[in-house]
Amino acid sequence: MELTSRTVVTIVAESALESRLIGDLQTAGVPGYTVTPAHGAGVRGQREGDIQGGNIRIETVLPHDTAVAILSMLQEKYFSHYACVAWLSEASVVRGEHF
Amino acid sequence: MELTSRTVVTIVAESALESRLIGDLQTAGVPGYTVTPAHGAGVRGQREGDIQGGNIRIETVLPHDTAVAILSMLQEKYFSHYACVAWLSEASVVRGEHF
Amino acid sequence: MELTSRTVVTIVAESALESRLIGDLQTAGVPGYTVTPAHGAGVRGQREGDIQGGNIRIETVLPHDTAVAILSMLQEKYFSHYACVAWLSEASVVRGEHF
Amino acid sequence: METTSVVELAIANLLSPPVLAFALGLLAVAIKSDLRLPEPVYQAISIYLLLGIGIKGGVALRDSSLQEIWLPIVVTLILGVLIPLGAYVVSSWFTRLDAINRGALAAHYGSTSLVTFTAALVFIESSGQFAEGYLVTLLAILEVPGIIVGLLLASRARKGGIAWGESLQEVLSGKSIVLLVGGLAIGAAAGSVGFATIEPFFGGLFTGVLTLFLLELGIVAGRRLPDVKKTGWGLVAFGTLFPLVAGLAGVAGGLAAGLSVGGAALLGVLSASSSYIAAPTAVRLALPEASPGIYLTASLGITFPFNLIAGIPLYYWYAETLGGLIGWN
Amino acid sequence: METTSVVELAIANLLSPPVLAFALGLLAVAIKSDLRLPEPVYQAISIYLLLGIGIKGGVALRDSSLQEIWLPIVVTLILGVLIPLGAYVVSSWFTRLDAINRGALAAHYGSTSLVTFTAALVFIESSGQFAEGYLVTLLAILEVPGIIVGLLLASRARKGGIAWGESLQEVLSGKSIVLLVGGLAIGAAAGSVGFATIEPFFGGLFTGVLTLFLLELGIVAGRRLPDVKKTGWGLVAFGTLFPLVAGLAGVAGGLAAGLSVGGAALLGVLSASSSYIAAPTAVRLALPEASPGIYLTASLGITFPFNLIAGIPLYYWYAETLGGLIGWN
Amino acid sequence: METTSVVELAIANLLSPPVLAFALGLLAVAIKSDLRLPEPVYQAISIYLLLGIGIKGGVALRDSSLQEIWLPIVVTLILGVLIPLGAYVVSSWFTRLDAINRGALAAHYGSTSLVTFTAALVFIESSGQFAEGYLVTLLAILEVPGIIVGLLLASRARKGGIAWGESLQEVLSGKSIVLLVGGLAIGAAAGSVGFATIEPFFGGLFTGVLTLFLLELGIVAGRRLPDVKKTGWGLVAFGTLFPLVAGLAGVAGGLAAGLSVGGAALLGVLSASSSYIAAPTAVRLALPEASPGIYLTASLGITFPFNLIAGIPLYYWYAETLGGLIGWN
Ligand SMILES: Nc1ncnc2c1ncn2[C@@H]1O[C@H](COP(=O)(O)O)[C@@H](O)[C@H]1O
Ligand SMILES: Nc1ncnc2c1ncn2[C@@H]1O[C@H](COP(=O)(O)O)[C@@H](O)[C@H]1O
Ligand SMILES: Nc1ncnc2c1ncn2[C@@H]1O[C@H](COP(=O)(O)O)[C@@H](O)[C@H]1O
Ligand code: NA
Ligand code: NA
Ligand code: NA
Repeated sequence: MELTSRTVVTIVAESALESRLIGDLQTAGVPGYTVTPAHGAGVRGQREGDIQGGNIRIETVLPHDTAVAILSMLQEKYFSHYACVAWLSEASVVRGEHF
Repeated sequence: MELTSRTVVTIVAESALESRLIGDLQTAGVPGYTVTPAHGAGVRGQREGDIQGGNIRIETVLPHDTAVAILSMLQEKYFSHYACVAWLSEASVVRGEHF
Repeated sequence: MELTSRTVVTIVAESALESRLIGDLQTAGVPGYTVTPAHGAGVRGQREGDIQGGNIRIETVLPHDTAVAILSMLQEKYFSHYACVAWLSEASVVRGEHF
Repeated sequence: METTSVVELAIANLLSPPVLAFALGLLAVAIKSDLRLPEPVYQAISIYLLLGIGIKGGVALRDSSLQEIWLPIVVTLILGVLIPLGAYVVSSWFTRLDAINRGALAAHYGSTSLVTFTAALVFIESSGQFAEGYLVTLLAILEVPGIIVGLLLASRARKGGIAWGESLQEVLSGKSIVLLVGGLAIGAAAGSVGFATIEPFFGGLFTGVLTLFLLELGIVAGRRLPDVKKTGWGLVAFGTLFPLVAGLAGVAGGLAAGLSVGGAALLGVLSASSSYIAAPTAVRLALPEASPGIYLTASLGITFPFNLIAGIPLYYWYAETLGGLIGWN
Repeated sequence: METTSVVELAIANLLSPPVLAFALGLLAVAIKSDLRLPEPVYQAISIYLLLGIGIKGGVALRDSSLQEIWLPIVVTLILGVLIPLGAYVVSSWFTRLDAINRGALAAHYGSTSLVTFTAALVFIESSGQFAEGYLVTLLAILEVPGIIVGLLLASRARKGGIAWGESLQEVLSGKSIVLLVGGLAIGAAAGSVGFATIEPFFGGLFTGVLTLFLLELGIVAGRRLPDVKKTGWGLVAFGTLFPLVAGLAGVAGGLAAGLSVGGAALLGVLSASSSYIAAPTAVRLALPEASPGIYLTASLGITFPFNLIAGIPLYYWYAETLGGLIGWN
Repeated sequence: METTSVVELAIANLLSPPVLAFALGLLAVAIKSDLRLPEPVYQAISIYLLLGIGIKGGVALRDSSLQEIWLPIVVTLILGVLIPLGAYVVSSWFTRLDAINRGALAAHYGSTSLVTFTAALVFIESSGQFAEGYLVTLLAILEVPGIIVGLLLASRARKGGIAWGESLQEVLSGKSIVLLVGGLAIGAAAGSVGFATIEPFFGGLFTGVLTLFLLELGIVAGRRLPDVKKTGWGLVAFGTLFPLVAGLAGVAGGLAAGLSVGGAALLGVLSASSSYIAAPTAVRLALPEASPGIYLTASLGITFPFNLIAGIPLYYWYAETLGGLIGWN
């Protein structure tokens, strides 16, 4: 079985951002994404999440370049004011054309 | 502390498949698995998930060979007709015998 | 964009442990953590989780040393008696000072 | 109620809170609201409705004699076979779908929709009409055969056939059947004395809870509407015309079996409605090649709103008119 | 009720189950209990309350003439502009917050709190008082302008301004407005005959469900209390004194517009209460630099408990006293 | 009710909707149905039941004098110490479990089960019997001591002992105690006038909601049944015989303390039932070596169904018979 290497971007953000983030990810050209409900704490502490249903965790598997572009977009639009963190990791997939 | 290297298989699929997928994973000999509720979108767009509770995200940590065998199984039985994606990544564990 | 390398610790445990685990993670000095609800099965089979809301999946991104220290802490306090597994993986982040 | 015009019936139906809430749900999608009933609450309400309707049916069933009920059951079983056959054939007149997708449609239209039935029940009750309590039994009976016939039709076109054991097990042990049949048994065992203790919950709240549920179903249906354009007008024609015929068959069969006007109207609703809980799950697993974008859109995006808004009063009017012709009531 | 002393009113309010449940929620946090109402159930209850109160208002609205209602509407719109302006100015007397954070506060205090209104409604009803049904219309009307004015005030200080299209869309299609306005329409269309079918659910259960909801809100508010210390006494002063003034403005405006004592008291509650559903979401997205630790703490940690425990009977007493002065009954 | 035979009582109990729903839950597991009540709804219902029963108890408590209630409280405290000691000893006769696992069992059987109590209350009420309202106070009192005694017994065998501070904090601030005690306080403060406003929710719906809850508990218990085979017949014997004795002790103690027949029956139920909410959490955290496969299987898989199906009418019959012997009515 032929495996292709891809990058996983994992984003955790306050759930009020869900539709905006998804919109921006789609603009950036992600092939797909998966959202799970979450809660947590970071260095910045308390936020609106307290009432409005906590955080969301978004995961998207895609080519490395798009992943880096997404990180830049997040840094520009989200990191400074919103409760939002993100990290990259490596993955392998079959059906590389799908991702 | 001695770390052993293992592979993580992450599967995202429509939730109607949960019991079948778990059954097939157990047949493939996974040492354990973790399921979280999820939703998302992929290249194939809308599916039954819309009514029946979205997607599930399954994660299982196991030896590399089993991981590859699972990908083949998924490719054969799930990828073509169902909303289902999967990827592999690397991990280290203590207590290698547990996984 | 400058990427810094970090380690992700993923812990899956029965949900009754949530507040204790979080407390111990904070003592170990994690910069943040994300919790998602989960369920699953492992080699040890059935547990209290059956009634009390399943498992939780905790993810925390941090420097490698802290990650290893956390694994030791888990091994000492949780692995032997509780339904609890954990694994490490590698990640890259921007804003290294945040993690 | 006097013999009423179909227009009056339609207006009374349209102005009932459940139907208005459904419309609000459609509207919420149109204005891109993020309003949703949380999934676990949606699931809990569907359990409440299924169990509640089962229990009430069971209490009524206890007072029915086998003599009274066997003919309606036979008629229902016949409808359960004929309707999916009809859907399979008729869908080929309106669309270019392949046999597998038409089998999937047949499974949905052959089975039935709890919520449409429930809304019809509320409609009948709130207009002071009578309907036999054992109609719920017929609801439970009509759930399954249509799915089986639909899958049978599709399986002929499918290489590899269908994993029947697995599929049947999934339908028969699915929550719809377990709760309806289980509720019937609970109601029959507890009787009206036992029911009195739970009446405030399963009885009094029923219409209100249904209103909340239809709000969410309006949202779910509204999200399907964009797909209606994609699937084409043939499917719209099928999804509205076929129920008109199936509903007529149900009403006629019901009257022939000796049901009251209200009862026959409900059997018409059962026949005309298409499943959106049991059938989609079964079809998704047994016929993965069938496109949910077709069967769910037809069932949930076209036929369900159509029946809720226009069908229910119409099938009642069928029953009243036909019943009048044959000298009923 | 005879003209009652403010103390008696306060005691009656404090001993009502919803307020007691709120206190239990506060206490649960104090003793570090892990008690929480699950999030999906919390969401579902807020949908229930919004829709239910909308529908009941709609039923009442149907019987109101435009003649009777236009003046209260105008007064409400004026309050909707003046109160956030007032909050913006007054908050600068008590705190050193910058314009963006004061704009955020203005958006919250200019808008209104469903639950405070609901608790006041229960208070008025259970003490046998009358209040015009169309107060719910005023609730819906007062939701939005305050948020807009607050964002406007903040946007002047914000480089880059505000994405107005997006923000307005989010407020107007948010669940508060959709359910309140939609509920009003459903109630007006269904009328009291239609409402009768859902009364056991949306009417009878209302106070009980509110009790459960306030238990959770007590927990949510209790978790905010530690922040009150961090934000300083200036915010506490603002969060308790400003409502006293805004409430007086609302009561006076209401009486001037011809509302009954009960109705004027409710308009006082609407004016004095600050939003914790619609405004926080809008502010979070449109003004990310504003600190939720300030606006949520003020709105949810200070003003909400204050109104619930002390404000509601006080605004009623305002209305009774002022109403007496001007010769109202 | 006339002095009734134990068989008639048993049948009345078996045919009540809650018990039938429990049986349906067991059946659903047997046929491998995927039916489940969603977790958040399950949690919300348990909050509803705890708070509701607390409030109703508080309303009743308000009318009780200390004189009337002190002796039952003392008896309850004695039972709270003796029953876990008994469970610790008796379990060694039937099983080969070590001291830690027997301590865990003692904590469960020493504490009590809200749902069993609730079902018994419904049983008593629906058969027209009287029971003192302050029995809920006894329920709250009996929750905790049994857990402490059980942990004490186990801790002697455990190297390192137990983190008492943490464990006690977790039990006392757990939702069972907070809601029961908080509910008692709310009920006592609000009184019957305040309760009237929430009666439709916490009163009228109670049995219906309990029915839905028992459906889910039937499923949960059913999933434990396969473990019963693994744990062996000794545990089955313990899980059915011990409650028979503990129930008798409770009934006798209740009658001795001057409770009515209905009240003594309820104290019997409290004594015979074993905890499945508070105790499992406490034991899991304080005694991780104890196997949940043993204590949960015994408590939830054996004793809970046993009490629900056979125990409740039996303990009532105990009370009636014993009460007759000592000349009670
Ligand atoms: N180091 C971390 N590892 C995992 N999740 C994190 C980490 N830091 C923050 N988070 C998540 O991101 C959210 C926002 O973090 P912050 O912006 O630091 O408040 C938190 O609520 C956590 O869920
Ligand atoms: N590139 C991706 N990254 C993360 N999740 C994905 C990706 N593509 C698809 N998914 C998930 O897999 C599900 C099925 O995808 P698909 O089969 O493409 O419709 C989607 O609903 C997503 O939750
Ligand atoms: N190999 C594995 N991969 C992923 N999750 C696992 C694995 N093993 C165990 N788990 C998770 O950890 C929990 C506890 O496992 P155990 O302690 O083996 O009972 C399970 O319920 C699973 O959710
Ligand atoms: Na049908
Ligand atoms: Na206001
Ligand atoms: Na006990």
